[in-house]
Amino acid sequence: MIFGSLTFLIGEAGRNIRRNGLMSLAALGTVTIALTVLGGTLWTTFRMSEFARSQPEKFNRIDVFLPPKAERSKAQDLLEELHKKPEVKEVTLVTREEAWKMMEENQPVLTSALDENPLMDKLEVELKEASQVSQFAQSLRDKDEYPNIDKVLDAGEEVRNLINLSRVIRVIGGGLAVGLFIATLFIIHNTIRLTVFARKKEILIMQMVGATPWFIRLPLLLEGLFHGLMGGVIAGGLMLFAGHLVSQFVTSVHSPLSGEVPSPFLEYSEAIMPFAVS
Amino acid sequence: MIFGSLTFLIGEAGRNIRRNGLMSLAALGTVTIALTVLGGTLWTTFRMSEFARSQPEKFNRIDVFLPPKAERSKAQDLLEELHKKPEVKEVTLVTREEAWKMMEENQPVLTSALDENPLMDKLEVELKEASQVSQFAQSLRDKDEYPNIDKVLDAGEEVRNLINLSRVIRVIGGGLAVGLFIATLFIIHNTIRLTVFARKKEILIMQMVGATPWFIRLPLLLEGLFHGLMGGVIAGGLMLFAGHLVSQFVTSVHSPLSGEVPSPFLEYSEAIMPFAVS
Amino acid sequence: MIDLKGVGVTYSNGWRALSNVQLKIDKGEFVFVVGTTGAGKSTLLKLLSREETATEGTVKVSGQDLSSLPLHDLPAYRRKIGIVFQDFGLLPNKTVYENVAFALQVTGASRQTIRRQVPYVLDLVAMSHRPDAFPNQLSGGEQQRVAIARALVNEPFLLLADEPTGNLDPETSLGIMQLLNHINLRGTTVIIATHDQAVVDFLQRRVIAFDQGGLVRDEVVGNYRATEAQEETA
Amino acid sequence: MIDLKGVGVTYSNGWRALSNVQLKIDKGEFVFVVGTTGAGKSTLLKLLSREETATEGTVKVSGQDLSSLPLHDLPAYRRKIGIVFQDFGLLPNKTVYENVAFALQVTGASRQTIRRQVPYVLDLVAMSHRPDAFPNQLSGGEQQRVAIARALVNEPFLLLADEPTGNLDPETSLGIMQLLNHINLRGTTVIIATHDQAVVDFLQRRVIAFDQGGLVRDEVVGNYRATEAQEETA
Ligand SMILES: Nc1ncnc2c1ncn2[C@@H]1O[C@H](COP(=O)(O)OP(=O)(O)OP(=O)(O)O)[C@@H](O)[C@H]1O
Ligand SMILES: Nc1ncnc2c1ncn2[C@@H]1O[C@H](COP(=O)(O)OP(=O)(O)OP(=O)(O)O)[C@@H](O)[C@H]1O
Ligand SMILES: [Mg+2]
Ligand SMILES: [Mg+2]
Repeated sequence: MIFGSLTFLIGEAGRNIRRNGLMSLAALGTVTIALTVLGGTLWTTFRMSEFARSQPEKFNRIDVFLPPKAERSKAQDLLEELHKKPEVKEVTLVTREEAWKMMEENQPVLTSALDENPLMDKLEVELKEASQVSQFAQSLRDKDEYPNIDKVLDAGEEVRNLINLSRVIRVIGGGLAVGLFIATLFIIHNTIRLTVFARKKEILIMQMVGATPWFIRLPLLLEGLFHGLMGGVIAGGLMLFAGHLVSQFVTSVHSPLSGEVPSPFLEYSEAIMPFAVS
Repeated sequence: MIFGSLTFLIGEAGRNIRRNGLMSLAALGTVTIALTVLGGTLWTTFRMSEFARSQPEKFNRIDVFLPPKAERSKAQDLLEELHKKPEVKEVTLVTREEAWKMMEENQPVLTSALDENPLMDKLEVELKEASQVSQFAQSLRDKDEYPNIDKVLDAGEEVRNLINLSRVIRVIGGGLAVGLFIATLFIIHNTIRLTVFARKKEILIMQMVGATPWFIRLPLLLEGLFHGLMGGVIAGGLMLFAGHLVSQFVTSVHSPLSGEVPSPFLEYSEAIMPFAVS
Repeated sequence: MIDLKGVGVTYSNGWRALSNVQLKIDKGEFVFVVGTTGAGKSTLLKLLSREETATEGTVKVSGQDLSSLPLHDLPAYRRKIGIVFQDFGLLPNKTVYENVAFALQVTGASRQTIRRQVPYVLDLVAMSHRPDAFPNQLSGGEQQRVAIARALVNEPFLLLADEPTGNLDPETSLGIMQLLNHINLRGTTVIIATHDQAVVDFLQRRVIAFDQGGLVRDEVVGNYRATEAQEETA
Repeated sequence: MIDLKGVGVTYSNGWRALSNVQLKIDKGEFVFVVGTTGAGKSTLLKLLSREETATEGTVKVSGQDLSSLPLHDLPAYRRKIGIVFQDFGLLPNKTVYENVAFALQVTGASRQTIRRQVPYVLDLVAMSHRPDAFPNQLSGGEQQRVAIARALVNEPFLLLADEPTGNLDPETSLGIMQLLNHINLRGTTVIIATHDQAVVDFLQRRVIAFDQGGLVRDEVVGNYRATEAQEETA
């Protein structure tokens, strides 16, 4: 009996949707749009915060500087020594000449302010675990054990900066998402309310015929649910499409910068970051 | 007669709003929320692009470097000479020691890689017109006239970068705004449609009594307009409030960076930019 | 004034509500339309108010073929006729006064006209005591009388009334019918679909009868039921 | 079974629709409620269906005081009574069949019950030929008959009918009234508000008359109009 009622009530929702074609369409449209906007924002925020949070993992590196004008062979020896350490994943030598060239490219203002190359040879040490960075860097600072090491820099500062950035993005983006979430709930709620208003008289008749509140409400809820789900699916499709467009646009504008990471946001953020130095 | 009809139709809109209290409220709520989201996005995009566009104006400056280890008096003489030029608004001397201190603060990675201060004394020349920068910089490069000048740097590169940033922001933000604008139109349109559906029978009766389409439509339009205007006003209030909150939040997180420019976005962007060097 | 030639109406679901109706009604006539339920009375009135259009034949009112009436002339046409709907058709968000006034507002009538006419017609149907009530605050009979008042208020040249006394007691019914009769005597053409035998028999005016979509009887002075003589010829 | 003591109804706008009504109706009775329009007939029926509540006095049905009936028991109560509304009250988005079936669906009836009962009652009111029509595709009289079918379908112990033949021709009216009479003879209590003098006079059942909110006449076997003797005593 209850099962019979349930199938009837589900059928009711279906009939309502079909027989109120245009009204259903209007409600569906509103829900779709609202969900698309919400989803788009959530996704962007997620990607941004994801990106910022993933960055520290790249900072499992330590820069080890050799004394100025040190011979190249010493750098080579040190490289091999460090390579044997169990904590170390990889070591790369960046010679002072290479470093200067990169600096000339990235910071022309600065290099033109220098009349000769003041840089030192550098070993980029990549550890297996980002958590070991501080401790390992400290051990390298022992002058007795490593006489050929002039300065050791771990990524402490950058990590803190990036975590800070991630925090800003998450709080602002999160606030935005919460605001939009409330807005979306509100809009969907209002939309359902409007479709209910349009049936005020019908609901009164049903009550007079002895329908329980749930008997009246369930088809309306199912209808709303259907609009919500359909809206969500269409919204998802729209977002994928929009994401694709944005990705294409960003790639076309900044192709040299967007090689590695395929997500639109990453490309966007990478495109901006080099300019941010001022 | 037509005037009488008009006042009647305006009155109709008012009566409709009063007598459909809850329905009006639902419609008003939806329109308000939609407009708030749209307005917030438009405003943020506007501020961002505004900021990016306003930056080049700050680049009416030329950096003039003296030869390495040049005497301080020569810098002083040059400063006075340049100050007399009609194009010049102001000249400031940045000594190599000051520059080093700033660099130590901003780029610790770099300064620790240097074993001594390789920088030169610098004159920051501010011109009256940003458009004169290139030409004036060129004139300073004349070795015969200015033997004490080693290098001249105008802001060409930075300007281009910032214009590029502004373009990215405007295109993406503009795309977002256009999307949201369409979404808002769509939602408002649907909301009006739903309120019309709720009155399908009334509209039929009006037609049968001989009301012209405009006689039926105008009060509905006015009602929509009222919802739109009221929604807009409330949305404006909400945005001001939200902007205030964001501004407060950003200030609390990054107080040292947010002294100068009071707008939330500026503070936000400034808070991020230092981290963007990686 | 009204001229139907070979009129048939088939609704979109294929239901044939009228077929081959030939009918002439002169200006100033008073006509009762009778017939069992579903015979096509309301459909006939809907043809004359252009709520429906004939699927066969032509419907002419004042020489104008209604099926070729342009859409933008429809409101003007409807303002000149008065319609009492079988289900009243009052605007639920308007008071009694506003409902009646609305039929004048659409014609662009002046405030003075409205202030003069509305109380006058409400008085005619004995509803002047509750101008501020909303339709859902009225009894069925009261709503029906407001609907009649609205149809009368802009002094139409043609009055179409569909079952105008279905919710009224016999005394009030007769009163309303006599009111319509009176309005007819002042020149308005009146066409009334009704089941009220007593009234039809009392007033002794023209009667046309429908059965299953066909016009089966047309008497210049008639009763609700056919006389035996006619039943034999039918 | 039905017991009204000192009942008065004052609507929220201050209008006094019923005052000091004393009324007892036994199980299985058949009662006509008559009176001029606005006398309070519909209000009486609305009290019994708990669409309105008495502002004075008590309304008891089967010993249950309706004004103290908890809200969540209301649907169950209404399922046991059948109501024919003055304005039909059909669901516009449902077909004839679905409208009638709906009154069974709310009781949780099985599919078999529905498939058996719905065609049966549609046949009783002579509407079985158009089960798939929507209300706006029906004539007034046809809608009225569907409304009656819906009220009958779950075999209520109490049937409230407000003007059930207002849109029907005399023959169909008499047929419907005889149907209701027949249902009454099988045990259902039937209360009908009506203006149909012919039917009331023909059936000779109990008649209660209202005037301006007051019960002015109550005859075990009565006519639409009071006999002269009663008019003298009143
Ligand atoms: N929109 C419609 N679609 C389909 N059929 C319709 C429509 N309107 C009316 N009908 C059918 O046409 C026939 C004639 O309807 P009409 O309303 O003219 O009858 P009527 O003579 O006014 O009856 P009543 O006395 O009951 O009001 C009926 O059988 C009805 O069901
Ligand atoms: N919701 C309401 N608010 C205010 N007044 C109402 C309301 N409903 C009914 N009335 C008034 O109460 C009185 C009795 O109404 P009721 O509907 O009971 O009359 P009735 O006897 O059924 O008349 P009819 O024969 O015309 O249907 C009428 O004057 C009506 O205007
Ligand atoms: Mg009809
Ligand atoms: Mg009534």
